[in-house]
Amino acid sequence: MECRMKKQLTITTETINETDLIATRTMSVGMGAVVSFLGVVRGIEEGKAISAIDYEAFEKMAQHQFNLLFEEMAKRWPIESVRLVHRIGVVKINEPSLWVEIVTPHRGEAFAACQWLIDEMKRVVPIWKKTID
Amino acid sequence: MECRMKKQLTITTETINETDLIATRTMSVGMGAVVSFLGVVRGIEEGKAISAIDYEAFEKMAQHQFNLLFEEMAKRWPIESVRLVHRIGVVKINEPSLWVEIVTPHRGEAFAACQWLIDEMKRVVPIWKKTID
Amino acid sequence: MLVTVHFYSYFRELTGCGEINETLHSGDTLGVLHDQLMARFPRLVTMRKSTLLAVGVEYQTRDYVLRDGDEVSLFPPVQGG
Amino acid sequence: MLVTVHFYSYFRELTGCGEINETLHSGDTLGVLHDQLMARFPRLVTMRKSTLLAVGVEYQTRDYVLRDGDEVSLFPPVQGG
Repeated sequence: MECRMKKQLTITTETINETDLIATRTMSVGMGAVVSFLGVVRGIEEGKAISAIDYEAFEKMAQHQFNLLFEEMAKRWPIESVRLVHRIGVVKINEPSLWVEIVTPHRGEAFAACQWLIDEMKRVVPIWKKTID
Repeated sequence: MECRMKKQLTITTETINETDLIATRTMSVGMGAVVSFLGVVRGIEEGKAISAIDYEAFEKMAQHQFNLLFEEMAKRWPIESVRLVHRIGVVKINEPSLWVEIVTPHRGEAFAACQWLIDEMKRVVPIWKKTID
Repeated sequence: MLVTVHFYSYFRELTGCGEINETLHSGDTLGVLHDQLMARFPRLVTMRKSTLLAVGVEYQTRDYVLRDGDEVSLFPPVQGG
Repeated sequence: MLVTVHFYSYFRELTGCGEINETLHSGDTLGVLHDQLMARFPRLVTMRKSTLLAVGVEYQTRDYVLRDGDEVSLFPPVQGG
């Protein structure tokens, strides 16, 4: 299963386009579950109104660390596809900064893998936020 | 929070169109997380190849039971919006039968609520499957 | 008194019908009705423990007291999704 | 020997620079380098316990032995998403 897992990572300054991402999804006949997460910049951080978040990445290391997480996921769950888009640079409030999609045979593993990936990302992937008033 | 939760339930024989559903999403400035689930008919059920699943609903009761679940969700989590589409009738393999979307301030509650809703649906909402060879 | 009984999914196949009217005594419970239906449709007996009972759009237990005109539904475990 | 040190995010603000070269003795560890940097940039001391250390694209601990030409990165806890 591991070597066949489709991994697609995009770290980009461009807007995240969910419609395009959905249009390019492929799913084989044994797959029954797609879990997606969209993280959106909120207008309030720590009780204070903001206008945007500026995301900074140590990009080469971020890509490497994401790939290590993907490899670990392939060992833990029967995932057919993991796709992740992280926006960097200035992201205005109400705009998405993160999109994750997991395709698996059953829903339990898709939910588990999606949550694990986001939790681990926030632990090891070198991306930082700076709020803009 | 409870009375303001947006609830949208669709039980339909029509194809589920994710793109349209995404285009009609609304999200206020305090919301940071969108978790979506798509359940797709697999080509194999209990080890045997199938061509479709025929979904039957006791529709009036299904709507009522879904609404009871939505009310319970509004009490448990700070959800801004829950939308659910369940297809009934014949759904071919590789086509979606269920789409669920939860919008909340933070991701933890969106994942928890989405999984809870699907688990509870499979316990109390009168919809049944019949595989078609 | 008279109640209407609806069978869904596999139960419609077991009984061979989707809907019947059933005569009961005043004060009879859902359990009495269920027993009466299993006597009439013996194939329901194998599903006895997995039978879900509803009156109108609410689940009810076997001790629920029925009233004239109630719409009762019997069905196997649900499996949406 | 010479290593290159990169500061990211808040650490770039604390030190006022994104990249410096640092001279070390052969066999010096990442911990020695970190101490040397805290001596040069005292504002790093407050973040001592929350400092993440990497060589190239891998996390390393303070006992990691550096080599000439290593690309070292120091940064605060990450917070993507």
